[in-house]
Amino acid sequence: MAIKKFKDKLFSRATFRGITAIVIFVIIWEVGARSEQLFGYRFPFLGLVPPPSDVLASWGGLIGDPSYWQSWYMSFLRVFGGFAAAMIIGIPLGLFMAVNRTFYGMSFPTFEILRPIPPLAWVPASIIFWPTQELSIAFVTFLGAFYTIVINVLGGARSINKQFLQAAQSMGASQWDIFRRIVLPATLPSIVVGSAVGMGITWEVVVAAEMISGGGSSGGGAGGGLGFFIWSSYVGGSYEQIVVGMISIGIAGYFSSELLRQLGGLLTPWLKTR
Amino acid sequence: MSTQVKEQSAFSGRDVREQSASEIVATGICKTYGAGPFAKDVVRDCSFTIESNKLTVMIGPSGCGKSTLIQLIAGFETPDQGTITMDGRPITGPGMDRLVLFQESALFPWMTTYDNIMYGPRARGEDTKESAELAEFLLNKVGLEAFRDKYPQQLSGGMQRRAELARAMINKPEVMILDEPFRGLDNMSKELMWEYYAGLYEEDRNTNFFVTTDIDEAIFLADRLLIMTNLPTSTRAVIEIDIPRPRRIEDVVNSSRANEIKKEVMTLLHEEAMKSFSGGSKAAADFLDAYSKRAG
Amino acid sequence: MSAVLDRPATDIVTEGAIRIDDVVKIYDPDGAAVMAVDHCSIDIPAGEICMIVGPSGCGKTTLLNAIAGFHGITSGSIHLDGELLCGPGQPQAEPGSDRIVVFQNGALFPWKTNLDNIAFGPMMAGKLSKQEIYDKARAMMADAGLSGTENNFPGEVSSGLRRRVEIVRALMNDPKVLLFDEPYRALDSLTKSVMHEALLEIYYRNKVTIFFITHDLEEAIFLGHRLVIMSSRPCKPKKIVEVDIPHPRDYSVLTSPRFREIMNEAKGVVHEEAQKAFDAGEKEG
Amino acid sequence: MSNTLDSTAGPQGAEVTTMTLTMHRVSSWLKSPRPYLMLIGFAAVLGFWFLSVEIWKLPRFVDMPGPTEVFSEWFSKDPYYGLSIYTPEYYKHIGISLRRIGFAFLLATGLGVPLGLFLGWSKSFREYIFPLFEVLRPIPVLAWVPLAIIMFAGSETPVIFLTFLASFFATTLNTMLGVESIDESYSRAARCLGANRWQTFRHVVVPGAMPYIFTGLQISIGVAWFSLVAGEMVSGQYGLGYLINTAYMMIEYPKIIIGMITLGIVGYSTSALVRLLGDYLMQWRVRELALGDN
Repeated sequence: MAIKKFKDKLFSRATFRGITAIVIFVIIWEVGARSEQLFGYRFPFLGLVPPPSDVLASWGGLIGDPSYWQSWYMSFLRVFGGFAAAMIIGIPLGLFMAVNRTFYGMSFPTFEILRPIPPLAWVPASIIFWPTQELSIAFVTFLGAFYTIVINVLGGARSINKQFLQAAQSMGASQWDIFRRIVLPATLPSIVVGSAVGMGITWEVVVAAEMISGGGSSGGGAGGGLGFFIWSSYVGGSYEQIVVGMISIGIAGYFSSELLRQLGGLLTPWLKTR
Repeated sequence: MSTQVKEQSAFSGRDVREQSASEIVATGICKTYGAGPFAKDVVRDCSFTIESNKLTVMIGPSGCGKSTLIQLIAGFETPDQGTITMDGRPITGPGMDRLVLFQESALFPWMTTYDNIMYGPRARGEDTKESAELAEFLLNKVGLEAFRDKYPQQLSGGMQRRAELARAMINKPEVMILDEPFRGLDNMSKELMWEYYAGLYEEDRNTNFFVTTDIDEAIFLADRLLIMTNLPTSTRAVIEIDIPRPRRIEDVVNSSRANEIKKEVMTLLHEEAMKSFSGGSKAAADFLDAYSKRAG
Repeated sequence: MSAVLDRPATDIVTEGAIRIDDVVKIYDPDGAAVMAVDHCSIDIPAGEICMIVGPSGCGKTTLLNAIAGFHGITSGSIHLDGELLCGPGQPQAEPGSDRIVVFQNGALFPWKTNLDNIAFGPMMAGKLSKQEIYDKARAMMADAGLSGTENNFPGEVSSGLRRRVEIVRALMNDPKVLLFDEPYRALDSLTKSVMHEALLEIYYRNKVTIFFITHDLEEAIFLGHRLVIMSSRPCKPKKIVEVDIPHPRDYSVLTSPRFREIMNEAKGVVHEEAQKAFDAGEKEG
Repeated sequence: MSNTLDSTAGPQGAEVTTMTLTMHRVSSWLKSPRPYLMLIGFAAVLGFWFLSVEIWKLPRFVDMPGPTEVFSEWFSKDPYYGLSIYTPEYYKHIGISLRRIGFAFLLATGLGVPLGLFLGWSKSFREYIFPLFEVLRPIPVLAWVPLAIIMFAGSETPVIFLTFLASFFATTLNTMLGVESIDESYSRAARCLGANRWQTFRHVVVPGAMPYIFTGLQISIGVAWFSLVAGEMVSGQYGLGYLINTAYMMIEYPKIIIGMITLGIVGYSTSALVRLLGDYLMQWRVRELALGDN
């Protein structure tokens, strides 16, 4: 049954149309990028971009290159490090803000004032503060996911159906039991949503931080990563590798989100029954 | 009336005589929400008694303070004035002795049917063999044994309500409070639920307090019927419903006694609508509209 | 009492007769064919209030959607005043302002005021001037006791009032048929009873054919000329009950002996189907 | 649909004027503990900053600029590092950042909203375009930086392009979701009432998607600032991101903090502006929500 469904989906009209559009996109890109060779006239914008065939060739060459995979590894390490820190600090903080009115009143306005400052604006301050560059990247990465996670946890916990709490209370549940068995599972879906969004932001921040700290003024030394890979390709003039880097980050980001979605699905089995 | 019953109640496994006197008395309660220009009297000088071992049904126009009264009796909120006592002791907060079944199903969506039923005992640290057995027994009782590992979302409306009844009964409450529990069910499932619930009640005749806006539901279920006024709410009339138990839908529907009561209740509610029209309630405006057309 | 004599509606109204002939609807979502409507034939004379009674999710709405033109039928045909709506050669009817649906959860546009909602149909048709349309809309609102709520948004008024606005919005277009899809389901029973009278009131003034889906037997008998009781899934007429209580009706009808008799007659059949659905534990539609 | 107390409060609510309503809100806010807790919160953060940097001189904090240093610079008529609310340079940075944001945001809205509407409305259009959209979306906007510099001449266009790109994805996606979220019965009702396809689009699809569009625009303005700062830090002249980055390189640390705080204020104001515009265009929602509020 499941296989049949998958097959149906694979050969459906929608899949065909999607693939058609992507193929057309790639062809336009290829033709546009080679426009100078083909027509003797350089198309605006596209004419300056490396063609997909060259990108693919360049990628083929990189597959066997350990330093390319080292970049993957470094970025993943930073993303998951920063993300894990954001979860570990953000979830309890969000829950505590939701449960304790006094703490909420004190911390939420401050939180709301700091939130509009884009995480990347923290980069220089972070570099000054943290002893190593690695730590400063980690801090900015953490910040990226942190706000989203806290806001989602807080929103989820505050919108719990009051009747759930009252029902539990009238059955003699203790405060701790209500927290553990009602508040926590009721907030879980928003935690999952918050982390998925947070994961996307984390990738954005890591790439940027790697580019700024690696390629910017601070003199490199942050030790690679896919963002640095792109930047050094740009500085080194190998434009195909820029696109390879972009696609690699896209793939990496997609898989991290997918991983999170699957994990979230396992944690919230009751949502699937809807 | 049930004090003579000697044998144990089949489903709660509890001696019926134990709970002989759980009476709730509300005296002169007032409750206002909001402040300043938004202050709104919801309950004003309201007194009534929920007699022990009887099924008391409260009926009133929708949007009147019935849900507020439930919050007060359950102890989730406190009245601004007046007292509510249970067996003479004032009610100060939520307690195990009074259990509330809510308007929309409040089954925890993240727990299976069985876990939902077991919630009460587990929350109190009574995750014992006896509780588990009782849970199984109740699952059977409400006909959900095949659905014990399903989540609430996978159950039909009627099944959800039955699961919720079981979740309440396992805690052996002295008083069961039901806030329009069958609202939102389609009429056919609703009638089946009436018979079902009446059957459960007739088995051990606990003190039950049932709030509704449905006249037929009220008359079919009630031993005593409290008719409430529109906002601000107080008790308008009390009618003893003397239709013999056990009741069946067909019997009650066809009885002339039920029809008489229905006419009486409709008249009272109509008057309420007329009175509160100047209060500006939209629901009341609807009433007035229709009733005045009927009269003219 | 003769059923024909007691229908003041039918001898005045000449438009809006619906003929549902041997209609079958099969859904095919995941390769598993589900029959929603099974060889269903109903003949509704012009100006009749025809109540379609059956448990939730039995496929009544499928029938309604086919008449309205929201989706097609697999076989059979539906005619309106002898004209083919859908059938051989035309699997799906074209939605039009001669058949207007009043939806289960209400479909007043929340972003338009009550008055703009009511004026919507004629404005789209563009046959009258804006002034004429709004004058007519105001007059109709006044008739239905809706004066004073013209500039409110639907979200600001009570749910009972919203339902009335929706019916007036439909009547603005002089439809031949009104299709009701359990419109009072979400209302509590006291408000509901008020709405029934309001609906009859409007009906006595604008006699149109009414195709009304419900699972509430009391509602069905109180409103209808005729009850078509459906079997649960696939949907098929199981029993037709004539309601020979004379119109105009008011609430005293509910406690009349004849009402009880009809109730008992219908109840057995309905109960059986409801029990089936109850035991099967089907999710409600 | 519940007929609880809140929803019946309609008629009385209408009689209360906006003025008394605001007055009441303000006075009840002042009576609640909230403003005082808020002040305690602010004081705690500022106090910690002040104490750790300027009094206790904690190990890692010494390098950081302290609050007195920052604020005296910010409000000084003769700033030591040449940047305060009295210098035209400060407003030039703000102005240029705002101009970039405004341009990119308008462009993204102008293209993203119609595209999103069509994606949600036409199934075949969605089937063609959406997969391509989904393939491009996981690539972080900032990974486009070098490519943008290659593709667009000058230093201004790449920054605007990046900002646009981030906004564009957020706006389009939310608009599409908005159209998909519209209850089918609304468009069915419109067709029943004789509206043709175009009229349905105009009277149902557009207003129905409005709440989601504005949620999208809120997100969009947020990510626009996010990528603008990154873009300005990497390339470009002037702008708040550029200010922060150059201040770091020139070791003019107080300017970093001034830049950050300014970014926060300006960023918050722009998103408040979008929210106000949304409220203005969606009166029906504001009035519905107001009923449940009092």
